[in-house]
Amino acid sequence: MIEITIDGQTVSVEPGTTLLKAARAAGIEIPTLCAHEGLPPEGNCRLCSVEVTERGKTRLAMSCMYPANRDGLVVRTDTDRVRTARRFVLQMLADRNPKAPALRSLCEEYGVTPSAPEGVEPELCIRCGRCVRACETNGTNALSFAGRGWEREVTPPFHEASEDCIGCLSCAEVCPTGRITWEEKGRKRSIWGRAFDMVECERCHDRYATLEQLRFTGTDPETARLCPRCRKTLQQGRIRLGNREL
Amino acid sequence: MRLTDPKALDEWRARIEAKENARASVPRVRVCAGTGCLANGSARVKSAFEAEASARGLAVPVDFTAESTGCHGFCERGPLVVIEPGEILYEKVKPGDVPEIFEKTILNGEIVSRLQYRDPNTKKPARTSGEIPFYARQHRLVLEHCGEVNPFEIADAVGRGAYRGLGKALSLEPGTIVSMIRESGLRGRGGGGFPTGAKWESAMKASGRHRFVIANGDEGDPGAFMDRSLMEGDPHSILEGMLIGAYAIGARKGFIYVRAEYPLAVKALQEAIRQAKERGLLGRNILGSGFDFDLEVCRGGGAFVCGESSALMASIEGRAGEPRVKYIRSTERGLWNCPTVLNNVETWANVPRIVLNGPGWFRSLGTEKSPGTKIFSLVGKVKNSGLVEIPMGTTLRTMIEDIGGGVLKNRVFKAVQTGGPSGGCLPADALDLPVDFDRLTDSGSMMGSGGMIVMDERTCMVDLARYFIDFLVEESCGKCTPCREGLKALQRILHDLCSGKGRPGDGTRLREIGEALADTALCGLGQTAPNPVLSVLRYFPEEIAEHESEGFCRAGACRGMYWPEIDPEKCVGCGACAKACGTGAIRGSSRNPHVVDRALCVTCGACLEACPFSAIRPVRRENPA
Amino acid sequence: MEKVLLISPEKCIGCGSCEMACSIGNEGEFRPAVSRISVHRFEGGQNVPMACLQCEDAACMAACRTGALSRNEQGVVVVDRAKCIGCRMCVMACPFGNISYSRATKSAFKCDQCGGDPECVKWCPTRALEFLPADTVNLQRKRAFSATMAKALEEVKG
Amino acid sequence: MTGWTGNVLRVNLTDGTIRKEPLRAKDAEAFIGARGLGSKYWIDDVKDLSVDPLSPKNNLLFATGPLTGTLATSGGRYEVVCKAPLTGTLAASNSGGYFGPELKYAGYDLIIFEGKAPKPVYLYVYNDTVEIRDAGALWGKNTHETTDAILAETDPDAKVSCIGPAGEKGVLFAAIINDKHRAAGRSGVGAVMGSKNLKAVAVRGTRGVRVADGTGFMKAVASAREKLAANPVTSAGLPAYGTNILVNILNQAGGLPTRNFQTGHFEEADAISGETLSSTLLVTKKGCAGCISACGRVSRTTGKFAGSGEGPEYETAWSFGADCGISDLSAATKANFLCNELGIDTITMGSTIACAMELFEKGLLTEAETGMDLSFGNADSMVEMVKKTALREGFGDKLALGSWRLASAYGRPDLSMTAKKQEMPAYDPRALQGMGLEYATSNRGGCHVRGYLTSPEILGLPQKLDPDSIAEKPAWLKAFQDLTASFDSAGVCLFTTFAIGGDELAAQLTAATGVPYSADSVMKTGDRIWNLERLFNLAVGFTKGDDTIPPRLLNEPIPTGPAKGKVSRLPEMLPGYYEVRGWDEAGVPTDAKLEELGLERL
Repeated sequence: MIEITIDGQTVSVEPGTTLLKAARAAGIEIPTLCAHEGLPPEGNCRLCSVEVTERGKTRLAMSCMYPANRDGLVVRTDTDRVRTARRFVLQMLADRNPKAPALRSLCEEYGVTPSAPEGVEPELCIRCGRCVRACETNGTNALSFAGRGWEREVTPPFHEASEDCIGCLSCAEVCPTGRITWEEKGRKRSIWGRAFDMVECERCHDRYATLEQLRFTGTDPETARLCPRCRKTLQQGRIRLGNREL
Repeated sequence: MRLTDPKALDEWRARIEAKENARASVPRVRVCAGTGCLANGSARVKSAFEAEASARGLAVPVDFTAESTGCHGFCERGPLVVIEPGEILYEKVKPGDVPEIFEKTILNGEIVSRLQYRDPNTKKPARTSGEIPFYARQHRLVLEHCGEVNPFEIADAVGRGAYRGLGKALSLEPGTIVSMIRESGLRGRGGGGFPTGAKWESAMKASGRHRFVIANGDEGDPGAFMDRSLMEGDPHSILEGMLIGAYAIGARKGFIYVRAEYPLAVKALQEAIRQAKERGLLGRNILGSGFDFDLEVCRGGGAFVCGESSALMASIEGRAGEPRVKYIRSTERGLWNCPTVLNNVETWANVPRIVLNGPGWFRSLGTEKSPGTKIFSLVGKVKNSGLVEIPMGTTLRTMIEDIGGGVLKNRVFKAVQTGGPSGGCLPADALDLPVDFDRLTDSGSMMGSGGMIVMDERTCMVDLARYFIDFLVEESCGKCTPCREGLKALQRILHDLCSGKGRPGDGTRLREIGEALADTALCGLGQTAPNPVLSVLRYFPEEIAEHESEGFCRAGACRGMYWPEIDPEKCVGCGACAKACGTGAIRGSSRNPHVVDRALCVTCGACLEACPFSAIRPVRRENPA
Repeated sequence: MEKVLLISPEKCIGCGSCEMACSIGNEGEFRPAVSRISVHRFEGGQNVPMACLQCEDAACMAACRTGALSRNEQGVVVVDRAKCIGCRMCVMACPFGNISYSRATKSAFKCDQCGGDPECVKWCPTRALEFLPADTVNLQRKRAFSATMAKALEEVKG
Repeated sequence: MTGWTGNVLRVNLTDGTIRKEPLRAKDAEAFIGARGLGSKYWIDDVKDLSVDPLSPKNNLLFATGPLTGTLATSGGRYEVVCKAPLTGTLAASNSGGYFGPELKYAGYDLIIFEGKAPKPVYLYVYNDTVEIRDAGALWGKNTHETTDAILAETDPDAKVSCIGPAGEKGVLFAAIINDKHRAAGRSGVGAVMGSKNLKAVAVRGTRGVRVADGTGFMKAVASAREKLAANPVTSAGLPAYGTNILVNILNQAGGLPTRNFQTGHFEEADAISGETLSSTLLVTKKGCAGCISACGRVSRTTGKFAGSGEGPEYETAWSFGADCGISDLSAATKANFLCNELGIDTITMGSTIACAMELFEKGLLTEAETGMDLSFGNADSMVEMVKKTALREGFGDKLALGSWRLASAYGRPDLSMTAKKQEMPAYDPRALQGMGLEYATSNRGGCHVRGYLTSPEILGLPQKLDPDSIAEKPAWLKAFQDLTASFDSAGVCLFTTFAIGGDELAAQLTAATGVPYSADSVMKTGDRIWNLERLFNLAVGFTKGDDTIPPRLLNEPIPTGPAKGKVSRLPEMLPGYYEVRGWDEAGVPTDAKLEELGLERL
């Protein structure tokens, strides 16, 4: 364990712990957008900046990625420089995504008003890439960024319905702004321009997963006949039988 | 023939030198095949020499080596041809000139004076390149063999000393080599200026199953071609540097990452690698030393940002060429998370020379904190443009006025932009600034990879900033918010400023966004991206202010933001302006001062450009567009 | 000493106190639908409570790619909500249906034995649920229960 | 709102409209829920109190209480409220199982059915999704078949409340059966459902019930549960033997009505007792949602009465047993199974058969008419008659109107053992004076769960009262009636009152709803509910004269057994009862009383 200082508070952490984790553990809140604890950090939204002083040098660093690996590291999470940086990042994101709910409260907190620049269409995507990373993490790799710079956007390859997508909805679940929408109608679940056939539970007829999801997870066909809820009931039925023998 | 030990290499070199000496008096033609010269038709010139020779049925041993010899660097004047013996330099050679050159120079040793370079100021002809001020004030260390050596023939390179540094290095302890580099004070030529020795030392000490060396040849700055010239002209110097580096830090594998748009460089490097392998200078048990090293050429991802080290490594790893946040140095966890030394190709090319001549020798060049030389690509409104290698510490004035021959059309120098698109603009006040890493950075610009663009009074600094930001908006990968959104925000403001839609406070906004962007962007590209804007704000605040609140462009570059006004005192009535005007807005009789009809003027700026007497100047409009 | 959650279906009267206690303890409301333990009432009066068995070879854990599922020092497989990305692979993987996903909290959820003091056990009126030291006898009971289930599963798969 | 979901589902079966409306918070506080609030809603919505119970104008409510679906002591109850076809009073029939909680989990406190569907339908509720579905194929099916078919059609984990053929055919004491074995049994609520062409209500809910103060609530529950666990009835008697533990107890008290209340002692009582049940037919015990006592009996019969299902409760074992002079527990249990499957009330069914048997033995009915030997003790006929009644076949069609109408048809209404035309259950008012007063004053007619004085008179809970004394009974009864009204309305089981009272209920209600209830306000709320029901009865024409029990009980002393020679002394108790109630001599609430309770005359 090493000792670092965050906002004057001495915090003892495992070497390599990110400053974000260390701060949260110490009860110090740092705003984040692209960070998700289940996904590898990418440090691309730039909101979680903090000031780090190491060997006499102070710099702005992204707390979601900066590892605490030296005793005596001094971190400040609420300096003018940090607030200016966060305001800037929020302003830039809010100008393009003025209606994103995830930004609204942060903007209020930091006193940022979306400036609605001329010719900028309001969007809901802040390009945090959580969806892309979720898809990568799942091993499905059906989503990626296309285009450079301002044109950067999340899309399945070639803007076409992806063969690799399994319709698991992780991307939508991790999206902080609600940009990724999907719908279920009848036997179909649609997302990213692809429609999936839903597998129906033999017992309750709940359309609980896509065929691709079950295939991807290698769910045993026997198990997959039933939705998880009914699987449980079936299993309970088996115990009941077993119990009779007892 | 595989060289099995350093001695064999020396012996081979001795044989080549002997052969070269033997034919030192034999006529020989070298035609530059650098991209600049090729663009000017050097291939046809080469063919013409070949045809002429064959037509003349020269049984006289005229050894044509007009094969590609890499770039001379004086691209402005291509195609360049050097005739040996005598190192006679001809510029702007056309196929039609070839018979005369054969007749006079090759066969009779006479000079064809009309093909000689003449000093634009003194009109004095130069016989050899050494006599041209463009070359005379340079110190060609890294570019030493560029333009002389045949990059496709390893023997040619070895004959000129290639791999001597390697031979020596292999006799030294790796630690000794790292110390030599550290003591030499060599700093990264890619622009960062990070001490190379420290990098090597860190990688050497870092733990990892594998270690890698990488040469960054992903030169992306518009107008820059230092790295390309080096890769195309003297690939073995890069190979040799990497070999030494790999030996020093314990790497067995290296990559040369070459910009996708440089097919010739790729070809030259691949051929160099093939030949080096053949000779036992790459591969297993190099020169019998037990050291194994292999090199691979990677073609770039085609994006400017791929030149950023983490993006470059991602690209080599087969992932999207986007930067990664790196709070752990790549010398500890770089390529595939292994200790990696990534240096620019120019940096690598310095290495063999340092090893060979010692750190003290290297320190004798340049300044204390920035020893050695640096290659610049000098372009813009300068008379002599091309590749320039100078000792660090040379002033901007020397570069621009002496080497560059001053501002084109003898206009007034306004600024020089250094460091590529994310560098900064320095004003006339800064001309006596000695060029080195730290001084450039202190002044709000940077060394970058060595781009240097000279601008005259006709350049609008706001428009210039817009130009670079446009480029950067295109090239930003878009991964991080500040660069993706911030550059676009800068661009919006700059476009407004340059089209008369500036609003009070735009300058402040530019500064705020620029500073925040520099502070928060993910990679070097983004962090330096606002430099063009910030340096203009720093050195040319009045131009920003005029654009912002007066709708006035003093350079007459932004349309609708000035009126061209003809100074009757200066106007001689030559009619050049009227001729240039596309809308017939300039009227006047011969030898009498002309006038501009504002009703017809579309402020295209053609008249300003056309007037040889600087008699037309932009003035404020009452009601800017 | 570690403790084990033991289920004796024959003692269960089907009152669902466990479901209600579990849901208010974990979700702050009485809501059997999100209870980590659930009772199925069969015809003929047989009631079977079931909660995660904390399998030694947990399929859910193996399916999780973000580290959101891990085994704690007590041997209990726990969900780190912050790490869940909603892929539901764990839900697909569990052959017993003992892990679920909540769209509301955007996280998988399952029995974590309330961190060592299971609410269901506290409120079970008939001791059909017990939380007992993992001594030999209790471990044997637990294994026997799991084995019954595993056997039944194998039989069905044939 | 907490405790309450705050939502009411209003379904108009005539035009198929479905509306979700907010619960009226003020009424909810004043009438709590289920029985009280359901009655309040019925009265306010229907307005015309004289409505024909089997007409489309009679509303039918499925009403839960704020504690339904919580961990509160036995909080698994709901109430079906409508105007009762059997009695003309307001019916509020209470049932357990798991349906009530499920309705709360779907997000509703009440479902109000209005009008009549043009063809058989059932309602499927899945949280916000509410559908009126065709029940054409279900019509005619028994409750078990109906339930299974609906589960297959909707969701296997849904909970179903439905009617059997009896409800469809308008048997005046048809029940509504939920979870296959739990009955909202009395007063003929099933007939009302049938009259609306409403076969079933299926509910699946995946939401939650929130409480105002979670910690406080759990504390209140824990402390109430401790009392239940310490009480011999709720912790031992009911779990071990179910309610049927009472057969031998009542028999020993001479209060086990036998052969249509001809006597209070059944010689073969032990054969139908809970003890016998436990050692013979019982498969296992079962609890409703949130219950720790598990008085539910899962049983299996073999032989000619082979079957399986749940029950019998004490009252059922009595009605098909002692009251019919039958000592075959299998027959009584089988009759119970049939009642659940066909959807009829076991008390009225058994008692009506008993009445028919007396008519038969007295020669007023002939075998030609009945189609079978209806002598007391004929188990085969009794079981057969259950089927025929439910399906209204043959003589069963006459039984389908209940004993009062049957006996009246043969000129002997005095042989119908009813109060306000509803059959009295298994406690002889001559042996238990308090129960006599209870039957006479019960707002819904003959009923044992509207103030269960058996508890003090026989079980000695909360204290022992002499069953033969009358002096203290009016006051005790009022307290029991009021307390019961609040327990019913809260959605918890009446049986918990063996161990807990107003304090425990108030503590749970307060923590759940955030409305500060106290023991006093709980009693006052019960009083309010009781008076509301009374006002309804008065408004539809019931008078003091209806507050009575059959003349046999007032005039004929018990001929045998421990209570031999006793008669009910109801007339002596009634004035005192009116007085403690704050009613005038005619049994009409005084203005002062109504003002105190915040009620207005109807």
